[in-house]
Amino acid sequence: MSATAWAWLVLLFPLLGSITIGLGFRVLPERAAGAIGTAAIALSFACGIATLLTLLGEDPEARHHASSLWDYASAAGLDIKLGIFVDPLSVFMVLVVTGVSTLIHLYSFGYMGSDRGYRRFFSYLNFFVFSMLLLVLAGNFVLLTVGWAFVGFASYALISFWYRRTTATGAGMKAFVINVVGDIGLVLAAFLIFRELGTFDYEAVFTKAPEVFAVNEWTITAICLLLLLGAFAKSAQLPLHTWLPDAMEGPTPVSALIHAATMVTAGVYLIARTHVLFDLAPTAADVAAFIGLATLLVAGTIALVMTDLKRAIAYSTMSQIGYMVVGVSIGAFSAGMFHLMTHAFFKALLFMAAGSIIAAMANRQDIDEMSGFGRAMRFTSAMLLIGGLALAAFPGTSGFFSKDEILAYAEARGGMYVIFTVLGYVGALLTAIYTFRLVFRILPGVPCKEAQELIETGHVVHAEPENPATGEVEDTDVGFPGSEHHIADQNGPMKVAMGVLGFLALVGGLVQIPGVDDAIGAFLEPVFHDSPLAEVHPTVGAEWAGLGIGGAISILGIFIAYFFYVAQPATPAILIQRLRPIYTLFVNKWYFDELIDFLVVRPALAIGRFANRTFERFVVDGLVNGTAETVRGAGGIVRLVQSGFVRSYALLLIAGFAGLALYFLLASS
Amino acid sequence: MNFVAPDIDYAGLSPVIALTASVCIVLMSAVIGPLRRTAPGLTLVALATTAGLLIWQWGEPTDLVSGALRIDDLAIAISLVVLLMAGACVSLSIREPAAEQVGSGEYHALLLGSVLGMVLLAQAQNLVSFFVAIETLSIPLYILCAGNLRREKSLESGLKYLIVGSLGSATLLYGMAFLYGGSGSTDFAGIATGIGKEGLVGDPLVLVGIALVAVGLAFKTSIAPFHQWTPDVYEGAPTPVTAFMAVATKAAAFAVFVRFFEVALLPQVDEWQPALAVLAAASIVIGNVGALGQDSLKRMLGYSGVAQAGYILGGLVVASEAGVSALVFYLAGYATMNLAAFAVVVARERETPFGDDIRAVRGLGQERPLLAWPLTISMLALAGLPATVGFIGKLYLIEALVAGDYTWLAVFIAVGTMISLAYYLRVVAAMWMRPGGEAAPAAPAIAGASPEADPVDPDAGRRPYLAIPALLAAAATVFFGILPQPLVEFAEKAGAALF
Amino acid sequence: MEEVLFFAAAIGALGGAIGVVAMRNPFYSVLALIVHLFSLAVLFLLLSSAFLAAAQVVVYAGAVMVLYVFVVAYVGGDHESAWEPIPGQRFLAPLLGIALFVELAIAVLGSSLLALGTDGPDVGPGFGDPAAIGYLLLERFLVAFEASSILLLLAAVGAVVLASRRAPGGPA
Amino acid sequence: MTNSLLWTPLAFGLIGLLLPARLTGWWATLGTAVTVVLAVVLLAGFDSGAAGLQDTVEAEWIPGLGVDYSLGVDGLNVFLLLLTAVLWLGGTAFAAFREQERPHLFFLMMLLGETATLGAFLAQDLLLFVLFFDLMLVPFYFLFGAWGTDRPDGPTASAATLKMIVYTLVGSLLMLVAAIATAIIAADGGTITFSIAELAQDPIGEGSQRWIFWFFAAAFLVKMPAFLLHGWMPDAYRAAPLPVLAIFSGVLAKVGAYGFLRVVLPVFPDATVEFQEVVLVIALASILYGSVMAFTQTNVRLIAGYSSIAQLGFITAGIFALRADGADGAILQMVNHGLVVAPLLIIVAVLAERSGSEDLREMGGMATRAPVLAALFLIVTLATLAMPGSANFIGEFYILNGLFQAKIVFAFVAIVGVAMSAYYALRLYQRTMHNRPAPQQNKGIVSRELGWRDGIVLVPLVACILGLALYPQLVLKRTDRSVQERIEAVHGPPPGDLVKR
Amino acid sequence: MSIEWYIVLSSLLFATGAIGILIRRSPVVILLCLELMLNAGNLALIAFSRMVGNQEGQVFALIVMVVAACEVVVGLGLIVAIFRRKLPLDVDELTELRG
Repeated sequence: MSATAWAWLVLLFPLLGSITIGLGFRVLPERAAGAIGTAAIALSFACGIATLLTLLGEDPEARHHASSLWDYASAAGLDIKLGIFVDPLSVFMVLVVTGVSTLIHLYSFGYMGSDRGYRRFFSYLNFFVFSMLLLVLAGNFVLLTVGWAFVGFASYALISFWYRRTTATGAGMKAFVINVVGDIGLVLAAFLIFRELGTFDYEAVFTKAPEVFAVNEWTITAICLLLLLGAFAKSAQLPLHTWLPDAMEGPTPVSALIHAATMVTAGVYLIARTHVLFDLAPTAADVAAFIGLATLLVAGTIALVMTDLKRAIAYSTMSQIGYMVVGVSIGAFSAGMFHLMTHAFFKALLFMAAGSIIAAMANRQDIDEMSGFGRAMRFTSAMLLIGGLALAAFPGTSGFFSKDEILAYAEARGGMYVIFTVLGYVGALLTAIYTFRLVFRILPGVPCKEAQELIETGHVVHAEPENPATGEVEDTDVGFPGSEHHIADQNGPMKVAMGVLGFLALVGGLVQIPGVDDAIGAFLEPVFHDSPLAEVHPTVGAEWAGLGIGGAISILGIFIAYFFYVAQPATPAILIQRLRPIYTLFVNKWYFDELIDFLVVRPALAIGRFANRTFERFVVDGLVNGTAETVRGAGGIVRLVQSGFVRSYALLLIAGFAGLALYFLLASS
Repeated sequence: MNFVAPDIDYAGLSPVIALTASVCIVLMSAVIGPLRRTAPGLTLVALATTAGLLIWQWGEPTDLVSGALRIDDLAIAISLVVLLMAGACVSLSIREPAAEQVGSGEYHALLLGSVLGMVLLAQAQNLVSFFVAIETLSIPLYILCAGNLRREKSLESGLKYLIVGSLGSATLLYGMAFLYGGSGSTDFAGIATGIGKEGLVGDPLVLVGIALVAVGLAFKTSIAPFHQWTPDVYEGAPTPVTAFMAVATKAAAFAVFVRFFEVALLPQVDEWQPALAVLAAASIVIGNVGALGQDSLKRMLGYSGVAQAGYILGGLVVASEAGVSALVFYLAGYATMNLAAFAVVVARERETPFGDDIRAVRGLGQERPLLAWPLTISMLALAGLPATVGFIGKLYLIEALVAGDYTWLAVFIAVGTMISLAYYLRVVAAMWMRPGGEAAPAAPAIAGASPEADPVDPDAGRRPYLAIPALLAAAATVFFGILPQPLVEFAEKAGAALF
Repeated sequence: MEEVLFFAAAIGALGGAIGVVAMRNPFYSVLALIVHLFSLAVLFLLLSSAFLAAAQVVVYAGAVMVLYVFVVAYVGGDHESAWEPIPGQRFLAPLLGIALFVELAIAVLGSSLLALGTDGPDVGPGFGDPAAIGYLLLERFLVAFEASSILLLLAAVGAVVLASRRAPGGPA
Repeated sequence: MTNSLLWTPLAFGLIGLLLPARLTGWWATLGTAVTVVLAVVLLAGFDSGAAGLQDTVEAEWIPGLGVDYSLGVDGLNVFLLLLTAVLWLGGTAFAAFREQERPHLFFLMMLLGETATLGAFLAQDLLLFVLFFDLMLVPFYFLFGAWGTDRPDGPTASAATLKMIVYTLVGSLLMLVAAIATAIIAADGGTITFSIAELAQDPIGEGSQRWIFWFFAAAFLVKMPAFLLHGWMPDAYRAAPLPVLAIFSGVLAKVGAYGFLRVVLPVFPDATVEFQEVVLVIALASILYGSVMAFTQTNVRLIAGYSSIAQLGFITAGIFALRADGADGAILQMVNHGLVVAPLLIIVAVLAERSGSEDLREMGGMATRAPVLAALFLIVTLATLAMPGSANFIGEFYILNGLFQAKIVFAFVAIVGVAMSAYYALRLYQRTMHNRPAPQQNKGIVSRELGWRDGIVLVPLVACILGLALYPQLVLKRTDRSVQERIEAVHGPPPGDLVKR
Repeated sequence: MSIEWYIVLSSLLFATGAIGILIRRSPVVILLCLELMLNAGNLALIAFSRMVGNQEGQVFALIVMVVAACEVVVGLGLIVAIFRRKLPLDVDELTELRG
C-alpha cells in the first residue's frame, strides 16, 4: 500500500470513531464508546507508523506524495481538490498527534469515568483528532483552512463541554471567535496566493513561489504575515493568546490534548510547512520570531504568579510554543519540531498529573489550597516531578535537548539572532522557577485535608462541585464529573497513559543528541534542505556549550524556587510587597484581556447599540413611516377640501378651469 | 328650398332606435298595471337586443344621419361595456328600495334613457348630438341618484350631482360655442379642418374653447380637480346606480373625449397633450390619497375611481392607436373589477346594518367565501396585481405611455398603484384577517341604520341576482388576467377605429 | 340705431343677471331673470335670428318661468341668511368670477380670428327664420332633435317621479 | 417537463379545495413532494456542458403586447428550482403536521406561492418574470396576514404584512415600468419583444440603461432586503407564521439576487459596470449592518432576519464582483443560505414550542433534554456561520475570492462580516441550547426531545446541508457554464488566465 | 356692431352666473344662475353663427334651450322632493356627504 493510502486511513479511523460514537450515543454502552474512541486513534497511530515505514522505504528525495479523492470545488479557474500531501513533516506531525492522543484517550477513559457526557466526550475527542490530522495532511490551502477551522470548532466544543457552566461557554466562544480571526488570516493569505500564483495547491505553490516572488516583495511579505495571523491565533501567541488560559475551563484531558500536545502546535507546523514562503519573506519571519520571543517571556512572567494550577501550566505552554515559533521562524526547523515533540510529551504528562491532583481536590484548582500530595499520591507526584524536570529542561530530560538546540541554532546564525539565545536562556530560567514553584507548593509540606483523607482512608474527597470562577454550584445534569473523582493512583488506564508519557518525557530527548545522533533532523532533512537557512549548523562544541549553560540555568532556577517556596516560604510575600507594580502587572496578565475588550469588544457593542436604538429606529423606520405619514397627510388634506359644501366644489371646478385656461393662454402667446 | 330628407342607414342606427323604442315600452309597462313587474325583464331584453345589434354592426364603420353620429368599433366597444354595466345594474336593482320608490317602470326607463345617452355619446361626432347625448346621459342619472327618496343622502347626492353637473355642462357648452366660433362648424371633421387652418393653431379663442371642453369632459370622467362630486354622489346614490355610473359614465365620456380630442382637436394636439397629462397625474395622486382610510366602501371606490380615471386618461394623452386600445381595454377590465366589488357591497348593504361601511365585510372570508372571493379578486385587480385583468390593463397603458414618450406618467401610475395598495388591501384584510360577527351598532350613526333604514335581508348574498353577477365578474377578471389576448384584440380593433 | 339697441339690451341682460345673483328673495331673482331673458331676445333679434328670439320668449318667459314661479310660491321664497359658512368663499367667488371673465375676454380679444371684428357677413333675409331652422333640424340635426324629445320625456318622467306624492314613506 | 414542474403545485392546490379539511395538508404535502421529484428529474436531465437554455417552452401569450410565455432552465436557476421545491416540501409538511385554521385556503396559498416562485425562476420573458415576481407576494400576503401573530407591543399581522407588500411592490412596479421601457426602447419602433435573450442581444443605449438599471435594482434590493431598504423586514418577520417564514426567507429573498444575474447583467451591461461600486457599497453595508444587528437582537426570528440581510449582502457582492468565481459562489450561496435559514426557522418554531418564547433571554439549556435537536441545530448553526468544510464556506470563499481579485478593498471589509457571523450564529446556539435554563422557562413548559414529526422535516434538510458540504462541486459544475456566459455578457471574455503572471 | 361685443357680453354673463352659483345658497337661485350660464352660451352660439354666417349655431342654441328646460324641470322636481322631506332648502345644510 502506498504512503498516501495509509495516510487516508490515518484520517479515516478517527472520523469513523467520532461518527459511530455520535450516532450510537443512545445504544452504545459507555465503556464501549470509550474503547471505540481509543481504539480508533490507536489504529490511526498504527497507520501513521505504516506511512512512516513506507516513506522510509523510499529514496529521501522522493518522499513527498499528493493524492486526492475528488474535485471538491473546481470552477471558474479555481481548482480545489479533496487532496492530501504526505511528506516527512506531515508524517512526523501525524505520529506526534496520534501517538499522544492515543495516550490521552486512554487517560480520559478512566478520568471521565463518572461523567454523564462520556460518549459525547469521546465523540468530540475523536472528531478533534480527525480535524487535527486533516490540518496536518491537507494538500492545499483550502483544505488546510478546513482542518484549521474544524480544530477550532472541536476545541470550542470541548472547552464548553460542560455547557451549563457560563464560564465554560464563554471561554468556548472566546476561543472560537479568536480562531475564526485566524481562519480569516489564512483565507486572505490563500486569496493573495491565488492572485499571484493562480493555485491553492501546496506543491504548485511551493515550486512556483521562488520563481514568481522576489525576496521581501510586499506581496509575499503580506502573504506570510496573513499566515502568521492564522498561526498565532491557533498557537496562542501575542496578542491573540487570551483564549488559551480561559480554555482551561474544559475537562483536564482536553487541556492536555488540545492545549498542550496538539492544537496549539498547529501554528508552528504551519510556519514549518510554508517555510518556502517564509524564506522569501525574511522580514515576516523575523516578525514571527520576535513575537515568539515576546510571548515566551511574557507568558513566563505570568506563569510565575498564577495560582490556578491549570492556568499556570497553560501559560507555560504559551511560553514553550514561543520557543518553537522562534525556532521555526529563524530556521531551526528540525529543532523546532523536535521541541514540539518533546513538549507534547512532558506537557501532556504535566496536565494529566495536574488533572489527577485536581480530581483529588474535588475539582478545585487553586494551588494555595494544595500541599502535601507528595505522600498522598505517590505515582502522580512522581509523574508531576518528571514532567516538571523535563519542562525545566533539567539535564538529561527531553526538554533539555530540544530547547537548547533552538537556542544554539540562534547563536550559530549570529547577528541579531544572538538576542534570541540570550533572552531564550532568561526564559529558561523563568521556566525552571515557575515549574518548580508549582512542584514545591503541591508536593511537600503538611498534607491539606484532601491529601490527609487520601492518606488515611484512601478515599477521594466527595464534594458538591462548584465553579471556582463564579462560585455557583455545578449542574451535574450535563455530566460535570459527578461527585465521583478519579485519580491516577487508583485508576489503571490513567496510570498506564501517564507512565508511558513519563517515560517518553524522560528519554524522548535521546533521539537527538548533538554529535551522537540526529534522527529527527535527518528524517525531516528532505523537507527543509532547499531552504537557504538549512546550511546554518551550530558546531557540536557550541551545542554542548549551550547545553551546559542551559543545564546550569535550569538547576539554578530550581534552587531559586526551592529557596522561595521551601527554605524561606516568607520571601515571595516580601518580594510582592517590594515589586507591587510589576506583580500586579503579572497577576493581571499584562492587561491583555482589558486591552482587547477596550479595542474590540466595547466598540462593537457600542456600534450595535447605536444601530439598534438609533439608526434602525430613526433612519430606517423613519424612511418608511415618514413616507407613510406624508401620504396620509396628503389624504387628510384631500378629505379636508372635500368639505361637503357643493358650492366649494363648484369653486374648485371653476378655479380648475381658470388654471387650465391660464395655462393655455400662456401657451398660446 | 325644398326639404331633402336625410338618408338614414337604419342598420347602423338600429341600436339607437331599439333603445329609444325600449324606453317608451318600459314606460308603458309602468303605466299598465299588470305589466308592472315586467320592467326588469323588458329592460334586460332591450339591452340584449341592442347588444346584439351592436355586435352585428361590428367591423363596418359608417356615418349616420348626415354625420351626426358615427358607428365604428370604438363606439361599439364602449357601448357594449355600457350595456354590460346596465344589465348588471338591472340585476342588482332587484329588490332595490330606490327602484321600488321610483317605481320599477320609471326606474328602468330612466336607466335605459341614460344608456341611450351613452350609446349616442359614444357615436357622436357633431357638437350638437354630443351635447344632447351628454345631457341625455346625465339628467336621468340625476334623478336615479336621488332615487331613494326616503334617504336624505340620496337626495343630497342628487342635488349635488345636478348642480355641479349642470355647471359642468354649461362650461362644456361654452367651450363648444368657442370652438364653433373658431372653426365655423359643428362637425368634428369640420372643426378639425377649421382650427387646423393656418394661424389658428395656438389661437387663444380656440385654446380656451379646448380648455372649457376639457373641463366639461374631465368633470364627467371625474378627473381631478373636477372630481369632487364623485365620492359624495357615489356614496349617496343607490348602490346599483353607483355601480352603473361608476363605469358606464366614465366609459361613454371617455369615448367622446377620445373621439373629440383625437379627431376634432388633433391639429392642436401639442397644445392640449401636456395639460391633460398634468390632469391625469393630479387625479392619480389625489384619487389615491383621498381613498386612504375611507370607511365607506362606496366612497373609497369613488376616490379609487378618480385615480383609475387618471390612469385611463393616460391612454388618451398619448394620442396614439395603442393609447386608445389601452384605454378601451382598461375600461373593459375596469367594468368587470368594479362590478364584482359593487355586487358584494350591495349584498352586504342588504344583509348587515352597517350599510356600505367597511365593517360590513369584516370576517366575510369565513362567513361567506362566495361573497368574499369576488370582492377580494376585484380589490387585487384594482390594485393591479398579476393574474388579474387589472395587471394587464396597467401593463397595456404603461406600454402605450412609454411608447408615447410619457414615461414619467407611467411612473406616476406605478407610484399611484403603490399608494392604492394601502386601501385596497385594507378591505382584503378586513375580510380575511379580522374576526367577523361584530354587534349591530346602537346609534343610527352609519348610513342605512337611520330611521329611514332600508329593510334588512339576512341572506341577500345568496340571491342569484346578486351572487351570479359578482361571481361572473370575478371570474372574468381572473380569466382575462390569464388569457387577455381576446380582450386585447377587441381593444385593438376599437383603437384602430380612429386612426 | 343698432348700437343703441345693443347697449340697451346689453344693460338689460346684464342688469337682469346681476339682479338674479343679488336679490335676496328668490322670487325677485326669478323676475330679474325674466328681464334678462327678454333683453337676450332682443340681442338675438339684432343677430338676425328671429326664430330663436321668439323661442326664447315663448319657451322661457312662457313656460319655464311659470314653473319657477309656481315652485318658488310652493316652497316659499324665504330670505337666506347672509352668514357664509364656507371660509374664503365670499372672497374667492367674485375673484374667480372676474378671473373667468378676464380670461374669456382675453381669449376673444386676443384671437387672431379677423371675423370677430366684423359684423359678420351679409346674410339673406331668410337667415334664421323658422323655415331655415326647421330644415336644418329635420335634415342635419335630426338625431339631436329626436334625442332632445326623448330627453324631454325623460325629464318629465323624472320630475313626476321626484315631485309626486307617490314616494312611499314620505311625510306627505 | 418544465411546464409540469411549474403548474403541478397549483394544480394540487386547486384539487385540494375539493378535499375534506383534514386531508388538505397531506394532499398539499404530496403535491410539493411530486414537485421535488420533478425538480430532481429536471436536474438529472440537466446537461452541465451545454450552453444556453434547456427544456425551454416557447408560446405566444399576449402577442398584442409582445409578451410570450417562455420558460427555460440553465445553470442559473436549475438549483434554485430544486431549492424551491425542497423548502416548500419541508415547510408544507411542517405545517401539515400541525392544526391549521382554514386549511383549504392556507394550503392553496402555499401551493400558489410555490408555482409563482418557480415561475419567477423559470421565466425567460422579462414581463413574465415581472408578473411572477409580483404574483409571489399575493399568497404570502394572505399567509402572513391571516395566519400571522399580532404583536401586543407592535403592529397587527395584517398591518405588518401590508407594510411588507407595499414596500416590496414599490420596487416591482417600478420594475414593471422599467421592463416595458426596455422592451420599447429596444424595439425602436419595430415589433416589441420581452424575451430576455433577445434583449441581451444588443443592449439599449447607455443613457436609458442608467435609470432602468436602478428601477430594477430597487425591486431586487428591496426584495432581498438590502441595507436601508429593509424597513419592512422586522415587523413582517415577527408577524409571519414560522413554516411560511422559513420558505419566504429561504427562497423569495433569492429571487432578487437571481434577478440581477438573469436580467440586469445581460440586459444592462454598461450600467452594471458603471454602478458596480455603488451596488458593492450597498452590499457591504448590508453585510456589516445585518451582522451588527444580528448580534444585538434577542428575538430569534430577527436574528435570522438580519443574518439573512448580511448573507444576501454577500451574495450581491459576489454577483457584482463581475467575475465568474464571484457569481458561481453567489449561486452556490443562494442555495446554501436557503437550505440553512429554512431549517433554522423551523428549529426556532420547535424551540418556541418548548420554551414558550422566541426571546433568547427566556431560553437556554435545552441541549440536555434534546440532544438530537441540539445536534441538528449545531450543524445548521455551523453552516450559517460558513464554517469551513460546509458548502456555505465554499460559497463565501468563491464570493470573497471573486471580490478580492476584482476589488481588493471591498473584500477586506466584507470579510469582517465573516467574523461577526461566527459570533452571532454561535451566540444564538449557545443562548438557546447551552447555559442554565432561563428562570422563566419553568412555566410548565419542559424542554423535550425533537418529536418524530419535526424530525421528518428537519433531518432531510440537514442531510442536504451535509451532502452539499461534502460535494459542493455538484452545484458549481452545473452553474459555471451559464455564469461564464453572464459574465462575458458584461465585459467580454475574462482575461484568459486569472493569474497575474 | 362687431361680434366681439356680443361675445364679451356673453362672457360677462357667464362669469356673473358662475359667481351666482358660488355665492347663493338657495337651490332655486342656483338653478337660475345655471340658466344664466346656459343663456350666455346661447348668446355666444348665436353671435358666432351670425359671424360665420351659418345657422348651425342657432339650431344648437335651440337644442340648448330644450336641454336647459329639462334641467330646470328636474332641478325643480328635486327641490320639491327635498322640501317634501322637510329638509332645509339651503345647499349648505346638505353636507352629510363629505370627507
